[in-house]
Amino acid sequence: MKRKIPVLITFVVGSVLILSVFFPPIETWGEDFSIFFDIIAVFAFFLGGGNLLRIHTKKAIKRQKDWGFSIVTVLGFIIMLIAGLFKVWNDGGIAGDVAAPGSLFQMMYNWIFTPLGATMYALLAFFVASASYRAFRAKNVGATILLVASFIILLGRTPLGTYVTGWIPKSLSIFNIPDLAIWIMTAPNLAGQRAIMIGIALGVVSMSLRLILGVERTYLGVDNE
Amino acid sequence: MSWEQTFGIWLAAAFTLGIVSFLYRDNIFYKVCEAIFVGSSAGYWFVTYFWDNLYRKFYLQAFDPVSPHIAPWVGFILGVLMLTRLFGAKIAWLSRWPLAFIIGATAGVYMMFYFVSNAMLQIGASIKPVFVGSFGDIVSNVLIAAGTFCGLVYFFFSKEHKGVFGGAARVGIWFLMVTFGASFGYTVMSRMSLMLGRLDFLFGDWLRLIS
Amino acid sequence: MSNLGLIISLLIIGAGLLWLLIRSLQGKEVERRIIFLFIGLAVSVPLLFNITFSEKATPIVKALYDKIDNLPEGSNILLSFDYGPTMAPEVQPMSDVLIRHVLAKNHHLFLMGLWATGQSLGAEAVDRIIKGDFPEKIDGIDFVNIGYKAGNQGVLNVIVTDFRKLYATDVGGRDLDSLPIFNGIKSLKDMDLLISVGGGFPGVKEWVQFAGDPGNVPTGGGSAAVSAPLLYPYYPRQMLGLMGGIKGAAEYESEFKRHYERFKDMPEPGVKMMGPQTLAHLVIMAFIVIGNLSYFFGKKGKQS
Amino acid sequence: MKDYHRPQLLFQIFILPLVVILSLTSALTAQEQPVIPADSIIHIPAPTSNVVAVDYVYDRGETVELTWNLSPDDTIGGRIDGYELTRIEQSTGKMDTLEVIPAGISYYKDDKLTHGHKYAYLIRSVYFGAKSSPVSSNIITPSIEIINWRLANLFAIAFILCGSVIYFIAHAKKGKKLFIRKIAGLEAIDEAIGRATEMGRPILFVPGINDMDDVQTIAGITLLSRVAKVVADYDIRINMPVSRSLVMTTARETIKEAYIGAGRPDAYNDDMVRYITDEQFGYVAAVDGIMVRDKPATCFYLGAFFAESLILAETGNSIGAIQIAGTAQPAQLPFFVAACDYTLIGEELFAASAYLSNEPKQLGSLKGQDVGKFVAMIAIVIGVLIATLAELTGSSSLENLSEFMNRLFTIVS
Repeated sequence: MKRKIPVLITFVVGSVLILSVFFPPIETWGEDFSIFFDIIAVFAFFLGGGNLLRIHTKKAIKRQKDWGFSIVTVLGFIIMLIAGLFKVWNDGGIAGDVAAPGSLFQMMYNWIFTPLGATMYALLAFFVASASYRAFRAKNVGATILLVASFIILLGRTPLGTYVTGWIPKSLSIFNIPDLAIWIMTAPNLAGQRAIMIGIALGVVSMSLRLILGVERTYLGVDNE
Repeated sequence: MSWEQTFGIWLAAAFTLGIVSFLYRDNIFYKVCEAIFVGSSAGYWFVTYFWDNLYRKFYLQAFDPVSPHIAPWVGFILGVLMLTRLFGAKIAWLSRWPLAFIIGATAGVYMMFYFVSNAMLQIGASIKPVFVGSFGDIVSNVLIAAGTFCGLVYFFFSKEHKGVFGGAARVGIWFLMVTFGASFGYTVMSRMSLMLGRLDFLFGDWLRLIS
Repeated sequence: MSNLGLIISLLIIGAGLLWLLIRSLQGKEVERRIIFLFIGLAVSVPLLFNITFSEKATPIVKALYDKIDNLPEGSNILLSFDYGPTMAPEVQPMSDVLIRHVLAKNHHLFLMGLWATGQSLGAEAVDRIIKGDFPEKIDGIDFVNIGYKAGNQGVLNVIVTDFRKLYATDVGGRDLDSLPIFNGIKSLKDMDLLISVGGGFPGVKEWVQFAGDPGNVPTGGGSAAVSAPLLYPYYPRQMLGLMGGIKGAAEYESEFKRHYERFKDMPEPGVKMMGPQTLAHLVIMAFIVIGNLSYFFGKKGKQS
Repeated sequence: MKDYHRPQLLFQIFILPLVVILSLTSALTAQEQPVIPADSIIHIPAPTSNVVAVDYVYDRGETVELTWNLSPDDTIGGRIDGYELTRIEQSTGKMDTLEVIPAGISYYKDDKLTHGHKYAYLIRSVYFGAKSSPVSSNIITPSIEIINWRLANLFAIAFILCGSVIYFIAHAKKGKKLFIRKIAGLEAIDEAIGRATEMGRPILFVPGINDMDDVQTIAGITLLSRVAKVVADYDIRINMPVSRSLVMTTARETIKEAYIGAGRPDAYNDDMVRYITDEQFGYVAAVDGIMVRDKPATCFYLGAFFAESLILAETGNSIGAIQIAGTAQPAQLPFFVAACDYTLIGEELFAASAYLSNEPKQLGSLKGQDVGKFVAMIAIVIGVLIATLAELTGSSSLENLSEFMNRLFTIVS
């Protein structure tokens, strides 16, 4: 019983939503689901946020390694919660927009979030460099093709590409690096993208059916029924 | 410049340097930044969920004085069931119901979504005459059609990649590799722009070395 | 002073890469931090010392440049502002240089926008560029801004047969018929070139499909780098040229400056932003080459 | 080319008289319109005719399509701005002015109706504020249709595909073992976990940054259950930081079950899975920190990834971990392919758990999706052939056939 009902719920909800596409009176049920999901996600956050608090306070109380940072984490969490839930320094009071300019919540967003997030994102530039140094090696045919394709595109995006092959006559312009780069983007790249996208669609269909039919139910922990 | 702005810029600069210092190695500045980031962002998201989802999507709808909606209650009840795991093993199994609901709905919605946007449209886009235009166009068209075909051969699971079939699969993976290489090369510029943005902030807004 | 700094920094980067190559060939481990340092330098040095590289226009950009340059003086060229402030850093340099080029060639310039934000961006460009660099050009005779109309590609559907069905006046409220520049202009078909600068919907693609193709008017564009690959398939048959991303803008600026002595001191935001990009790309390509050289010729077995 | 070489002369003969006329007219009319063409003061545009409202079929009864004949004034350069549409709700008589449709267009789709109510429309031609007399449409009642026949092609194709998957799942029940080719990244899972055992270091499992409402996350979780089984058997430490609370709950359930299955429920601990933050880069900052401090021997990245893919993979590489990645985000695949030891590309991610389960039913579904792939490939080959032949021969029957093929894969919404 405890395990059959969830499988039944998955089956009914999944098949109804697949069919809803074809029946105008219920065609918006898929959108309704996203609202349900959003509401469920808030409740789930009680578990997630609770977990965050529990782990870090435990660490701080037991004076485990790096316990000081745990205190910082908990403080950050609580200050943000207070700022946002009670709308501290918000001109509109409790009825105001939570992200109103000048509110503590918005200030923390601008001062803390934006620089931290943007910098973390910017680290990518460094990792792109290190990946190209160590990972782009012509180990086999596939790796060589990947390497050559990316090298041509990179070359096409510097003035060097034009300087190196600019002399090529117009009739053979496909061998002009910038044109070659464009051609790679539009022809072989497109073919590869299409194959990947069609493959993903079929993979999702098959996976969804396994879930809906209850063939795949490991997420419910029913492996050893 | 007001003291708030100055303070904000110095704070932002400190955070920027703290994160970047991770590239050298893990250190106390990075750990502080990480702790602040994790704690405050978790709080930020809870606040956002609270006002957007619980207040606006549930409370305002369910307790609308004119025409209260019933639908949000479904989400609410499933959400409450989610919390049963806090109250011991006796009723914790109820928390699987919302999970089953979410998985079923995701499977159903995504199946049709991916099928339409990825499969149908891409197959439809592939169906077009190849022998049109200049010689170069014809070569490209044939290559696109053949590449898509071979790429799909690569993804076959129930047939061993041997003989002609294996050859097609190999060609398929080559096409995938061109795709990966091209996307990588093409993205480098936008990644560099991100770093440029941060350096611009450090050298310009903070240190005022450049205008 | 800045030249000295520049030379020293470039020497450091060059010598460093050489050192990296030798070390790699010896099969010694090269630390990631050194790689990080290089890429950091490659981006910050051009930023600090304002290094730029002279760009050479690629064929797809050159095609657009040549079209404007080769049209007889007084041709009618329409420029549509199909973007908003968030996209402006990337595509504004394109519309700036296009306006300069069109007016320097004494063409007639028609400005409009399929994005609501385009109208004010167009007006701002008029104030900043035309009033500044071309004080002799007269609004209504040499150029005109007819602004934004709602309807996305629907607007194009209409004005490809008749401007006046949608546009009665320019942004200043003057009747189109009262403007000399509109004398003899009935629809988009009377234009000699259509250019859309943007990066979303509606944008270059819609101009090609709903104006260029049905009206049989040459169409070109400028777009943000992310959407450029989606536009390449239209080149060169339906779209005569395209500036893709900041790189496209930089190429156009360089090409323009090379031929127009008068504008050798004009600001070139595209070229400026490309300096760090170019150096970073060169360094990354050097990494790929060094990595492979060490893979083939270096002492085996150390790295994989 | 239309040139004005002599702007001055032009000014005298053209603009001056115009300006005089304009200022006179504006003085006479003094309306809020800044400029009004001389002939428009009294011009009332001719009305439209033949206004027809038709129920839009296969919808929820919210949409009506409206067509009309253009006004006789609606010619090139004609004296008309557009058509003003007004909707009248018949039972209450409530009138809503919709919008002014630009001249030259004779179609409007109104999709803000309530089914079962009666509506009519009025159209007025407009020219500089002057409006013609209204022309009324027929009264229309939008209705709900039960089945959307417009999507019949989608239904047919989806039916074939789902049918083949379901058929092979059912077929497999009878115990017939199906051949499935080796998938390199999956063969490596055991090896990767074995390495962690030897080194006595933990395993890191990252299920992407999306929530459970992304099917990629679900695929990641199903793979987690296979990984967790091995982990439980060998008694290795697994560390799973997640960025969504629901994923945390689900992952705990999954790992716990694996430990129970291995007969060691006491070895399970809730702290194996912990919530970090929903914020993308905050999560990445924390996972990076965990990597350099915990030094896991093996890292799994299976789920939906965005810009963080390369940050994670490069940090993982720097600590010398074996890395197995899998995602269906086409834009991130290049980074995983370049930086990880093994990558499950798109479809392979979804097939992986079926492959690892080794259950006939699950393997059957893979066979079924291969049939779908086969259908797609055949459709592309035949479609391209027909379209090319039609283009080359110009035969109208081939063109019709090609048109049909195109329509088959086009979704009309």
